[in-house]
Amino acid sequence: MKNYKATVNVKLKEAVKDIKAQTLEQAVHNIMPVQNLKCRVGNTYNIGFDAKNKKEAEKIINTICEEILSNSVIEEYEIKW
Amino acid sequence: MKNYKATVNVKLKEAVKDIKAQTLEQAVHNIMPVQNLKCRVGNTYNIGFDAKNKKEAEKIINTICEEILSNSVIEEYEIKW
Amino acid sequence: MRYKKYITEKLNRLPNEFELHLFSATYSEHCGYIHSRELLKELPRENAIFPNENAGGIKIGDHAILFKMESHNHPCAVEPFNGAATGIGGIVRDVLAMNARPIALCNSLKFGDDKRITEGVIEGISNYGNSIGVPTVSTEVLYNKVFTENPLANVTCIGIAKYNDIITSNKAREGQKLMLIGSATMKDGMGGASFASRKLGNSKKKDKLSIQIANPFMKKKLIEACLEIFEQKLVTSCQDCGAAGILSSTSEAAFKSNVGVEIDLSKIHVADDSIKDFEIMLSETQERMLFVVDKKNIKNIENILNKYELESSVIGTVTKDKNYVVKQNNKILANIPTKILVTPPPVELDYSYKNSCFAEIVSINNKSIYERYDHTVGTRTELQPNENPQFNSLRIWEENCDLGVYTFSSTVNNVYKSLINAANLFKNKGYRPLGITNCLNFTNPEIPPTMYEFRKTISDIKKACNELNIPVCSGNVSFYNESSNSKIINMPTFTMIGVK
Amino acid sequence: MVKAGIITFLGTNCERDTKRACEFFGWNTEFIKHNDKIKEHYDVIFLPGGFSYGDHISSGRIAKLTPAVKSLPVGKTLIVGICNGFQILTEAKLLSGALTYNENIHFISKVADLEFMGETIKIPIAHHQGNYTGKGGEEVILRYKYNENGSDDRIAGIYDRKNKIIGMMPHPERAIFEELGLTDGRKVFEFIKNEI
Ligand SMILES: Nc1ncnc2c1ncn2[C@@H]1O[C@H](COP(=O)(O)OP(=O)(O)O)[C@@H](O)[C@H]1O
Repeated sequence: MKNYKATVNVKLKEAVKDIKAQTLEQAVHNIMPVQNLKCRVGNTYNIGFDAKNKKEAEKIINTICEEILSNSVIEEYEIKW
Repeated sequence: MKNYKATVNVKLKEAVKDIKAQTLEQAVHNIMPVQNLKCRVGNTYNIGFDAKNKKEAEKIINTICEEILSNSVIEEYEIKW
Repeated sequence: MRYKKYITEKLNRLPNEFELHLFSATYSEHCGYIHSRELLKELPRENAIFPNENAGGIKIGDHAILFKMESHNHPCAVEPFNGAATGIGGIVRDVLAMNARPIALCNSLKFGDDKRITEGVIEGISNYGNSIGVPTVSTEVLYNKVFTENPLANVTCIGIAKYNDIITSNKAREGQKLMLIGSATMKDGMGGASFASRKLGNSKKKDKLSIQIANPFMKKKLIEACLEIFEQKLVTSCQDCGAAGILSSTSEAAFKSNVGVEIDLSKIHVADDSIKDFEIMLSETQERMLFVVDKKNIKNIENILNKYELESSVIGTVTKDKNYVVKQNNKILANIPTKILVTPPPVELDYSYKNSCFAEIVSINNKSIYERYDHTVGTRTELQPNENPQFNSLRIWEENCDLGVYTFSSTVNNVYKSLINAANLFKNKGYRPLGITNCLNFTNPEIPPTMYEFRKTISDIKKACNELNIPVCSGNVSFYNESSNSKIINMPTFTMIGVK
Repeated sequence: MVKAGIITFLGTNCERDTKRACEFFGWNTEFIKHNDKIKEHYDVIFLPGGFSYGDHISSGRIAKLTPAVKSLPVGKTLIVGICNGFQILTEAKLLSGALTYNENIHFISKVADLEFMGETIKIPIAHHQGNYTGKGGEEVILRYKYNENGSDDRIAGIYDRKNKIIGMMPHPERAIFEELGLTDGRKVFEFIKNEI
C-alpha cells in the first residue's frame, strides 16, 4: 500500500452562469474600482488515501470525482497529483 | 493597463474542523472501501482584471482576499499568478 | 488565578494546575453567574415548569412548551457566521436535552456599522436554522452605532414535549454510566466560557482561538437520534455540552443529582491527539450531548446512534461520594467535592448610580433579512412575516391551540412598559400571555452603573410579570458587552409566549 | 387507498410535514430509510425537502448515492421530489437540468405566486439552490409568476410523464391546512393523486 495525494478542482462549465462569481464581482466593485474584472469560482478538494498502485489510485479518484465531487451537467473537473 | 490573472485558493486553517470534508469522507466510505482517507475542502477563485502594473495588481488581489474571499479567523489563502 | 486562595481554603489543600483550569471555567461569569445569581432569584417563577433546568416552560394540557433565550454576543463579534450559528446550536441543545422537539426559533439582533458582522450573523442564523429544519418565526433587528464592535445576538428556541416524558439533569444514580454523544472533541471553542466573561481586547488575535465551528448537519442527526433514544426510555438524565463543555455538563448533572462522578479522559473520543487534558474538559466542540444511562442500555443506544452515523463514548461512572473525579487511565488529575467546584465565591456588587448615555435605536428589520430564514418548515407557522416579523403564531396540533410568539427588546428605562405593551399586543390578538424568557445584555458589571441598571431591570421585570401574572420561565445573562473603545447600551431582550 | 412512501436521508427535514400532508388526504404513509433498498410496492414515493447530508459538496449530491435512490422503481411508481428531493433527482440524472444558487445568492423563504394548470396558486418556497437551468424533454408543470430565483423560463416544477417523475422546488405540503392560512398545496396533491 502506498499513500497518494490528489487535488481535485471542480468548476462550472463555461456556458453555465456562475452566480457566486457575479456576486464576487459585485462585491469587489462595491469596495474599489477594478477594470475588466472577470471571476470564476470553483471548489478544491485535497484528498489523501492509500492504494496498491497508481492505477488503483486513479480509479478511486475518478470514481470520487464522477460520483460525488462533480455533476457533469454543469461542472467539469481536473485532477492534479 | 495590462491584464492580470490570479488564482486564489482559500482553505480552512489546519486546526479548524472541516465539516464538509467529514461528510465527503463518509460518503466515499459508503460507496467503496478506501483506506486512510483524509480530505480537506477549499474554494478556488480565478480572477482576471486590468491594472497599471504588477504592484497595483498585487494590491488589488490582496484587498480582495482580505476583505471578501477569506475570513482570517478561520481561513488562510494562497495566491498564484 | 483570582480565586486560588478561596479554593485552597475550601479544599483544605492547594489545588493542582489541572484543577485550577476547571475552577477558572466554573467560577467564570458565564458558568457561575457571579454577578447575577442572587438577583435572578427574585424573578417570579410561579406557574413556570423546570425554571432551573436547561430550558424552562409552561404546561399546556398534557404537553410542555419549553423555551429559552441565549446570547452569543462575543462569538458573533469575532466570527459572525459561526458565532451566530453556534448560538442557535447551543439553545437548540438546551431544549433537546429535555426531550423536547425544537419547533421554532426566534432572534433579536443588534448591529452597528460593521457590515461584515451584520451579514455574517444573518447568514449564520439562516444557514443553521434552515438546515436543521426548525423555522425562524420571530425576528427583531435593531441598529445603533454602539453595537458596531459589540453586536448583540440573542436567540430563542421553543420546543414541545409530552409533559410526563420530560428528561431532566438531576436523576443520575450511583453506578450509572456517563455517555458522550456526537462530535469528537477537539480544540475549538477553547476557553469559551472565560472568553465570554471577558471584554473584547484591542487585539482579536488571542480571541481567535475560541471559535466554535457550527455543524448543522450533525445537529440535525443529533436531534433525531436523541429523540429516538429518549422515546425508548434509554436515558435517565441528559445535559447539553455548552459553555465549558464536558466539565460543566458533568458537574451540573452530578451536583443537581446530589452524586459524584468519575470521568476517564482516555475514554473520550477526540478528533485531535495533541489535545491536552484540560482542553478535553473545557473544549466547546459543538454538537455533543451528555447522557446518564444504565449500563444495560448502552448497546441499544449505540445501535441507534450508528443508524445516524454518530459517534459516542462511555466516559465515566456515577459515584456515591459526591466528589468530582477526573482521571487519565489510572492517574487521578482532579478530585474535588462537586459542590465546591460549582459554587463560586460571593462577590461584592457595586450598585452605585451613574448617568448612562442615551442612544436612539432604530429597527432595520426588512424582508431582505427575514426572507432568508425558513419560517414555514414544520407545518406550524400561521403568519407570514411581512406584517410583523417579530410576532408569529404556531399551531400546537397536539393540544389543538395556537401559540403566540413575540420577540422584542427594551432599554433599561422601558422594561416595565415594554412588557405590559407586549402583553397588550397578545390580548388584542386574542392570546392569553403565558410566560417569558429573557436575555440580559449588559456591560462590565464591575463598573457603575451596570449593576444599578441590572437590578432595576430585574425589579421592573418582576413588577410587570407579577402584574400580568406570568412567570419568567428561563433566561440568560451576558455581561462584558464592551470593547476597549466602546460599550453597548444595556438592553434586555424577551420572548413572550401566549395561547389562543 | 393510496400508499405513499417517503424516503428519509440523513439531514432531511421535511419528511414529517410531507407525511402529515399525505395523511390529511387519508393516504397510508410510511418512511423509507435511505440505506434500505426499495422492495415494497408504493403508489407514490416522495423525496422530501430539507438539507440531506447538510447540502455539503452540493445539494442532493450525496443522497443520490444511497441504496434507496438507486433502487427507485423508475417508470413503475410515481416519484415526486420536493425541493431537496428535486435536487436529488436532478443530481441522479433522473430529471434533466440542474439546480444552482438563487440569483440573489441568498436563501429565499416566502409564499410565492405560482402558475399551475392555468391558475395562480400560493405556496411557500424555501431554498438556497433553486435556480433551475437546462431543461430537457420534461413538461413544465409549475412556474414562478415572478421569477424568484433566476430559473430558466421561470421553471419551478417539471414532470417526466414517461418515467412518472415529478420534481418541484415549492413546498405544497406546507400549504394544506386551513389553520395555517394556505391551502393551495391541496391542488398539487390532487394532481399527484391523479397521476398515480
Ligand atoms: N435572566 C435569567 N432569567 C431567568 N432565568 C435565568 C436567567 N439567566 C439564567 N437563568 C437560568 O439559570 C440556569 C442556568 O443558565 P445557563 O447556565 O445559561 O444554562 P445552560 O448551562 O443550560 O446554558 C437556567 O435554568 C436558566 O434558565
